[in-house]
Amino acid sequence: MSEMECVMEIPAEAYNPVEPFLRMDRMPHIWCPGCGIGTTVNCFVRALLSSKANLDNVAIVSGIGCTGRVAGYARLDSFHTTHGRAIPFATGLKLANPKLQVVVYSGDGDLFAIGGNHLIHAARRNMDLKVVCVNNMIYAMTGGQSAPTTPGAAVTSTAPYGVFEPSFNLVALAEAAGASYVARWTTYHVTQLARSMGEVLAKKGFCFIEVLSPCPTLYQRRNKMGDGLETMKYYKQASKIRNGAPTGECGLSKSGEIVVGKFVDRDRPDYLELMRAQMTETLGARFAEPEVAECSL
Amino acid sequence: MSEMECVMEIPAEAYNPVEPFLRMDRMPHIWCPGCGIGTTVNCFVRALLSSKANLDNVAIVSGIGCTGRVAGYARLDSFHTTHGRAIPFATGLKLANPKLQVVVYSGDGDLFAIGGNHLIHAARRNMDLKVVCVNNMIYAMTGGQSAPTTPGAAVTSTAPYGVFEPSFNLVALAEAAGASYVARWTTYHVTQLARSMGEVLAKKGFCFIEVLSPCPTLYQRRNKMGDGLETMKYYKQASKIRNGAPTGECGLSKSGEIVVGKFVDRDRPDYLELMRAQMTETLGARFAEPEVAECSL
Amino acid sequence: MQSLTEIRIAGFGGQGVILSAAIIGRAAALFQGGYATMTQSFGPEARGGSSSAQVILSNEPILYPYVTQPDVLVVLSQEAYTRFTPELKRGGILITEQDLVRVDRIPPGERVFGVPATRLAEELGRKVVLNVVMVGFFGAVTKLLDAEALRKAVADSVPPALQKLNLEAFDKGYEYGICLINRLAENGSLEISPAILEAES
Amino acid sequence: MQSLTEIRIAGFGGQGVILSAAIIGRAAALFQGGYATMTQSFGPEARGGSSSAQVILSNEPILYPYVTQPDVLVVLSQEAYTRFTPELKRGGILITEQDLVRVDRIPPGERVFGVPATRLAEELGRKVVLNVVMVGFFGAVTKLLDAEALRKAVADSVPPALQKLNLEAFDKGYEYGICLINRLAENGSLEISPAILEAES
Amino acid sequence: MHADPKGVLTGVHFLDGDHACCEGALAAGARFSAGYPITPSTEVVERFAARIPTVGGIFIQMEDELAASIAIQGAVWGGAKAFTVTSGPGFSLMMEHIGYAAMTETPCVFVNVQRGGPSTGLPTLPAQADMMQARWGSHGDYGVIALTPNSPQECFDLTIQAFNLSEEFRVPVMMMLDECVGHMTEKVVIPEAGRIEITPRRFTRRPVDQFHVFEPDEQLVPEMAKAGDGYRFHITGLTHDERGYPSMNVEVQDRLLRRLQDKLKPLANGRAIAETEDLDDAEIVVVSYGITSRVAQRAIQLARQQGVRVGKFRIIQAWPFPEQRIREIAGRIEAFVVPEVNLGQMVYEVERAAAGKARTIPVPHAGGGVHNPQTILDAITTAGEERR
Amino acid sequence: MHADPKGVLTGVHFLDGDHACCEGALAAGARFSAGYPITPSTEVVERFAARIPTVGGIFIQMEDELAASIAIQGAVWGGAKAFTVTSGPGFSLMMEHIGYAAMTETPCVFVNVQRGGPSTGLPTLPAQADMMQARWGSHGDYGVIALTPNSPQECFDLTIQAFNLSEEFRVPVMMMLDECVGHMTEKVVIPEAGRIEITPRRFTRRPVDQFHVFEPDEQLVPEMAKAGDGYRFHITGLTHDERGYPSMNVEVQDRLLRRLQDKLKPLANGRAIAETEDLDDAEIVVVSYGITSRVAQRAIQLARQQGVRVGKFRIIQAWPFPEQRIREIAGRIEAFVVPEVNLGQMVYEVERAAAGKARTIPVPHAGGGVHNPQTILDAITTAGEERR
Amino acid sequence: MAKGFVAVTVERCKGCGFCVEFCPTHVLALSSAFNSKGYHPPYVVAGDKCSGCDLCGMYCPDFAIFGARYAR
Amino acid sequence: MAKGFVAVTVERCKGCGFCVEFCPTHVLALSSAFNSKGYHPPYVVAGDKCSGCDLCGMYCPDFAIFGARYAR
Ligand SMILES: Cc1ncc(C[n+]2csc(CCOP(=O)(O)OP(=O)(O)O)c2C)c(N)n1
Ligand SMILES: Cc1ncc(C[n+]2csc(CCOP(=O)(O)OP(=O)(O)O)c2C)c(N)n1
Ligand code: SF4
Ligand code: SF4
Ligand code: SF4
Ligand code: SF4
Ligand code: SF4
Ligand code: SF4
Ligand SMILES: [Mg+2]
Ligand SMILES: [Mg+2]
Repeated sequence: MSEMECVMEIPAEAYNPVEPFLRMDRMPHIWCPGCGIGTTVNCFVRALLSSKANLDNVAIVSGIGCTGRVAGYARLDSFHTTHGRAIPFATGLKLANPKLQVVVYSGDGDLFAIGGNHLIHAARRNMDLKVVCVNNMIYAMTGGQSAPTTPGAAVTSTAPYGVFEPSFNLVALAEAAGASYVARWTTYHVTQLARSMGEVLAKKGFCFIEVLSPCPTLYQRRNKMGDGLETMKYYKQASKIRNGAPTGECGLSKSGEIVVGKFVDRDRPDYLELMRAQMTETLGARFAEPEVAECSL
Repeated sequence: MSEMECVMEIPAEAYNPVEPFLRMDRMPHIWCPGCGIGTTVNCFVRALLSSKANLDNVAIVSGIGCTGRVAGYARLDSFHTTHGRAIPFATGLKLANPKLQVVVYSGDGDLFAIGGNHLIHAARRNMDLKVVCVNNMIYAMTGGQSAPTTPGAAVTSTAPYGVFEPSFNLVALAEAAGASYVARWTTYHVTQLARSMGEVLAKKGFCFIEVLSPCPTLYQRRNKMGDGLETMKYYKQASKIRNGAPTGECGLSKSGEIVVGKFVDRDRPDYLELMRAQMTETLGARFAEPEVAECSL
Repeated sequence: MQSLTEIRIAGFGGQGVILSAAIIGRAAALFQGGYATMTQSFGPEARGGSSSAQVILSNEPILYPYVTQPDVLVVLSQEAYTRFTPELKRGGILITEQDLVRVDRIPPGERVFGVPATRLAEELGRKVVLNVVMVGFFGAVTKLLDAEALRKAVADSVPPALQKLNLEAFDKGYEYGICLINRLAENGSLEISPAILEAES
Repeated sequence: MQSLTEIRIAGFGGQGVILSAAIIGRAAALFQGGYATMTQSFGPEARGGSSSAQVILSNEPILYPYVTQPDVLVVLSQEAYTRFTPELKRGGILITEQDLVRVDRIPPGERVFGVPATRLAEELGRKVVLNVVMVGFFGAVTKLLDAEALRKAVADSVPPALQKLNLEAFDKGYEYGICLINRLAENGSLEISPAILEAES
Repeated sequence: MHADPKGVLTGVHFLDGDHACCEGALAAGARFSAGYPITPSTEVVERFAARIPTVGGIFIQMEDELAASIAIQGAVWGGAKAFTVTSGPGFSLMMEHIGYAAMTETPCVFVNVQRGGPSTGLPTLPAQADMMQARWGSHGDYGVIALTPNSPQECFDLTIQAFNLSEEFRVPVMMMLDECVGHMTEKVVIPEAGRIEITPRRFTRRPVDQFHVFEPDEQLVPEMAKAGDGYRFHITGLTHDERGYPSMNVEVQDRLLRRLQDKLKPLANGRAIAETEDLDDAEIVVVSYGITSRVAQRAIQLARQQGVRVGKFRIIQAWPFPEQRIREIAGRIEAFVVPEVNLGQMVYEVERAAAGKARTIPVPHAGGGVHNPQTILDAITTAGEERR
Repeated sequence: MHADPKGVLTGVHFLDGDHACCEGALAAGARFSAGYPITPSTEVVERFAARIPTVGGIFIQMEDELAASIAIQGAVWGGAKAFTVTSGPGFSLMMEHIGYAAMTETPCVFVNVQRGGPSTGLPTLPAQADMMQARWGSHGDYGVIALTPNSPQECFDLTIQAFNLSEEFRVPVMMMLDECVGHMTEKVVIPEAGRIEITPRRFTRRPVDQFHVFEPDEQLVPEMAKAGDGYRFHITGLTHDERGYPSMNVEVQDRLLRRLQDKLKPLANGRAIAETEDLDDAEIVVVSYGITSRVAQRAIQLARQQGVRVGKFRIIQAWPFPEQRIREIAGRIEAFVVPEVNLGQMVYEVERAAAGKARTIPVPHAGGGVHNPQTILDAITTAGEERR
Repeated sequence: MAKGFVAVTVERCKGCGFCVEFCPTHVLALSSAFNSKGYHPPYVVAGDKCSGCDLCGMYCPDFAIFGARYAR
Repeated sequence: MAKGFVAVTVERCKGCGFCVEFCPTHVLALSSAFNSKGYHPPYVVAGDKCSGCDLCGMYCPDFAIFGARYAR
């Protein structure tokens, strides 16, 4: 088959708008057929495009996992860190070089199991980080073990008789910890997701976006929930958009309703603003603006 | 001065009711004059007394810190673990030997800084642990550094120009994570605290009690808030008892109102109940009751 | 003197490649008194995508655990075919899922056997047993192990509920293999001509 | 040949024991061209309670950093007195906060000097400078270091705003020490009789 | 004592090393495991999660390795035999709690299926580069036991031994698999429960008032108690006296740390577990362990065929290191050849023990695979030629 | 390059080792520190927190040591010179990220003020028992640099050197203080900025399309870039090629790991930092470091007075271990005497390097204090008498 | 005539069907043929209906398809 | 006559004053004398008012005081 077979004529100069944002020399990526991670990347790229941000100043930080591989495919300054530690790494990166727009892109297990403490503390500090959590409700990279997001009764490789632990409501936890912006979408909601991503790129402070995404290989199939496409159809049919819904009422289950939307959007001074305010109040003129990034020159 | 000087006659058989519960051979304890930790221990002992529990089946687990030393003074099976890990240790202890009543007794830094992740996950699982958090708003044992509970503008040894990070609202976080019982008292509220402690000893599931306690040596004095006694008077004057108050509205500040009371008391099946239910549903008769503690005999 | 037979089975995730290798290894190690070592190749941690398993059969304990030059190569996908045929031992046996693999060139001195394992499995109503069909076919055309040992291994490798189905699958593949062998024997050679390949795919 | 002088200062938290030791060390190391090593004793991690600091003074670099047998022992609490006097070197000097320490037995061959440091500090309106009063007194009765070096060290050790107060405190302690020495010299000896102790406490 | 049949899957199986390790734990009496998934070790706990609900016990997946490595210790003090399982990055996170187990003399087993490192490295490929970490990875002085199986059968057998040793010496025991052994499937024979020897926990029988939780016996190992039995004991990671009470006394520290070290002496000397061949006439001895010992075996066969007088010393117990035996062998041979799937770790110990009496020739491999037998053979033959 | 005066507190001070270490970091150009309090190291960051707001930089107290040890690496890739500070238990928690720094060649400094261990141990008392952990504590093969000051002045001087070495070799550098040195107050002279040599980060000047983030130069060390400069580079803890792309290729693994090891060779050999005395006529050489080197010095003086021909080898750079020099010395002396405040750690390296040419006599101390000079003296004199 | 066009990079496709399912104007269908990796890529069945909205591109997890409007 | 009594273990007291402050019937006062650790322990100024409620005991962080009712 030819590389670009098509019955309609395609302008010579036409190209896929995501390509300039990706390390095309690393394609094909490792993600499975019907995996939703790539779809979220499309939305992220569209958000970057519309934000008109200077991409040289956008850094992306991931932990470990299938989602954690996003950093490696994004043609940005990109950091594939250790499992669960994307947020503290991003914290250092942001504080050392505040001009950077720092995006944390990782999985539900990475951010809420091993990384849960860092997430709530970064939210408490209102650190200026934009966190995208691809929630496939499973530890995918390691072969389908339970995550703190896996809904009750689902079967996983470490819960062969069905998960019985209650799962986290990620949006409620993020809000309680202090996040300034909290939203949830699914990979079906590509336009809304892209818009949300655009909003957080324009907002200061700790922002959190949860994206439900299919993992046909290790979650849906093992639970007889079909492939990626069937999952997308389920998302379409089960989702209710309720912007501003109380996050406490937005818990998820295996096959029930999925409340999506923007739940929280509040203005709080971010970490660096708080620091400047306190330091100038107590130190006055003696306070010196951090010039961290220059120090090593 | 004589050991028991007193103008009134004291029955020969009279003794301090806390003594049987303490390792008197370790007295005097290390706590400073006016430290509130000892006061919380009195309340805990009164709660044990009234609970009529068989003390051989009560275990106490602490992390590291001034509060962490409580385990070492309690004449119970007691475990002084590592910093931040009292809860996962207690989880193993409880699951291996469910007849035990496992109490976790530790400080705000231990439970919410380094130990924050374990706390929210144990709450999510509704693990049957009774957590007493002595919140002196500081890292005391190490010499008065900021804790995630230190209120804004307070001076600490790591925030010499005043804390600017927002602090956690412990009761709100515990509730959002899934705790079955959430209360807050101060060391002034000895009777209420003892009652709360009694209630959690009678309740199944993850219970959380925050106790505000003076650390004159490293918090109050450095912040010109006087000694232990002055702090107790402040607690008395600034506290409002509001049982059932929405935890989200119970944040604390350096010298403002202190909302105290029982905020959450809900019934959810605990971890072991959930496990039995799920396993019997999927395995039926094949499910074998855990006999963990016997296995090593 | 130690005799070693190296086998590689490769395809994509979901085809049950690992199980088929396990059945062969189990047959040799548990039901035919020999030695077998099975290893798998993993992609980046544990993705879907391609999948490959190796078995070494021997009459003595096996020391070096990896397959370097397979005597038998079983491929269930075009990708696997392209990737692994170059390492097939001269004079080795290549077995293909003929509906999924187009054999473009016959490697010199190699014998090639094709089977429509997926189709045969579908005839049994359960596409998933294509791997066991493949094991049956493997048994018939390689004659490396007794059919009985393999059947025992199949039964031993699947949950009781699925034993009947899988044994049928095994037999179907085995019989298909026997017929093919005979047909080839008749037309005088075990080398298959491209023509036949075309015909079959 | 190396000459070593070991000094221990002990009391309870909040008395500024560490600072007083630091001033003495700083005076020797920075303002008198000698060598000084100061160490502290910590309780379980860092509690309030008791507090003790050690300084070694020498004319050469100091190798072994710890005080084993103090030549001078300064005690600001009864607890410290009870705990540390036994290790005082024979013929050493014992300095006490005489309102807080009751010297029950005069160790043979030791010289004891008492000063109401807290009271003197309170006279200056700031109880907290009792430690600097003590340093002044120490300077006067031990003559180990020049008053000037000590005064420089005091100024160097406190925030500018508090320099005046602390220098006054130093002088007050120093003068009290000089007077005491002279009085003792008059009554013919540097040994203080219990009587005097009583009188002063 | 014999194994409890409940946990013993008697029969002949075709298992990979990870699964065999899990069966070993069950046979040894482990009824509690807390884990956190990580390639290539997860299969151990996945199998445990599937098996334990019908055997009668607990598997809990914790929120991270810090939690898993301390939860098992809580379980042990609750009376369980317990273990956790991990690989490189997770093993690094468990270091603080390995020290806690050593300090509190908590018998437990840490399974580390070694993968390519450092850091995230090569998650699905083999290495043997955590050997020194197993000995030195936690702060302060302490002793551990580490075992290195080279087949699924040994994964089963040595896991039982790991639990037994942990009970006998009250130390954390490391099962140091490598990815190759962990993911290799072979025949595994599981005997009847009655033919499996188990070391029961030595629970004290003393009356409450006569029991001191860290009072050593003549083997320098204290008797144990579990929570709920009325002893009201105290456990701490602080330096502690025989009663378990914290102490800041230098003599107490000295007494405690030396005992923790000395109680393992028997293993460093006479009892060191190893497997040897053809040492009598050997001029060259190949020292290896884990999967490498099998590859090396192949090379040794070939070398012998070429007439090289080469012997084999297979380390099975890596820690305590079999110092005495290596030193003694060094006296009568020319050289040690030490292949490992790392850039040189156990070879340092061999070199130290050899004390110059025999040359030590490292044959490093950076990981992601195993040696080519030829590489080891070459090292053997050149060593032979270079003979002084 | 010279130090930036902003951070240099020129003058003569009376400081403890912890504070001097902080001043060294500021002089070296560190403008970012992430920490988590732990006795006896907290004073370092407490001082940094007080100083940095007026110098121009960031101190952040993280939620734990895992966060602190990775936050500094984010800061480094943002362009900062950064460090973190801890003690035993926290050091154990940092192990995974020390491996990450080694794998990603992130220049940074880890200060570990050693206290009595293992586990919580003796939090306020000295030890030197994390020396092997500093080398081997993280999983997989990697190399580090470790320095051991013996006075507050050296805490200042060597901290600057630690930052310089981390930039030159792009490895994590460990400042291994002990509680005694960290809490000991002495005179510290801080020169003018113009007289302090600083190694600037080697930022690439290549055009974007010609830069490969892990392409080594002739010293085997790659040039660096920082986020925001338009290079769009990728960093991963996975095994990676010169472009920083993950690879599962065994050759890539071999090339990368050997380079990470080989780039430090110059320090293992010629450039090893140490301090020696009286080696020419020495029959016995005392090898020591940190506070113990001062106590040992006292013992050496006394021994010399008694006419024992004893020399001194003070390890300043513990890792890479000065193997070459010890081996070379071993050839001409009778015995090494190795006192350490641990039960035997660096002495293993001395013994290995000595390769039997000289005896090695450990003088262990379990921690909580330092040796009595007499103990070391006795070891020296008996070693003298036992002379073969 | 179509307002937009859609282009498929066949070899990158993994046949998930997202593009086909969610194309608002049903321009696409999965072909029965395999690409070299054995997947069924989409092909255009109703090109004239293509609005160039690029929803297919936003859904495609393998960056194998995109749509655009004709520059007019 | 008093319903209850209060007992002080003087050497354990650290003089925080909690017991004095929070005794509902003002039975106690801090003595001006020091104990051997240099703290001012409480002493009974109005023993007849003691109800034996043991609030002092519940407040005392140093387990140095307790109250109880006379068994009648
Ligand atoms: C310290 C550590 N522990 C465990 C692992 C193994 N591990 C890698 S990814 C992962 C979880 C991935 O789950 P998630 O974050 O949800 O990402 P997904 O693969 O589902 O996108 C785990 C446990 C690791 N790499 N490091
Ligand atoms: C891994 C580790 N990190 C740090 C420390 C040092 N440390 C001991 S206690 C403590 C904090 C104590 O604060 P908190 O929990 O509030 O107890 P408190 O002393 O205030 O009662 C810290 C940081 C440690 N012991 N272990
Ligand atoms: S395993 Fe799941 S998450 Fe990972 S790539 Fe495949 S489908 Fe996506
Ligand atoms: S330091 Fe504070 S918390 Fe610790 S004992 Fe003293 S007063 Fe209590
Ligand atoms: S561009 Fe829009 S209309 Fe055209 S094919 Fe894609 S989704 Fe359909
Ligand atoms: S969405 Fe992409 S991968 Fe899926 S079928 Fe369409 S082109 Fe192929
Ligand atoms: S028992 Fe009650 S009344 Fe009596 S002294 Fe104590 S607090 Fe006062
Ligand atoms: S409460 Fe206790 S410590 Fe405080 S003054 Fe009263 S008796 Fe003394
Ligand atoms: Mg996930
Ligand atoms: Mg606290």
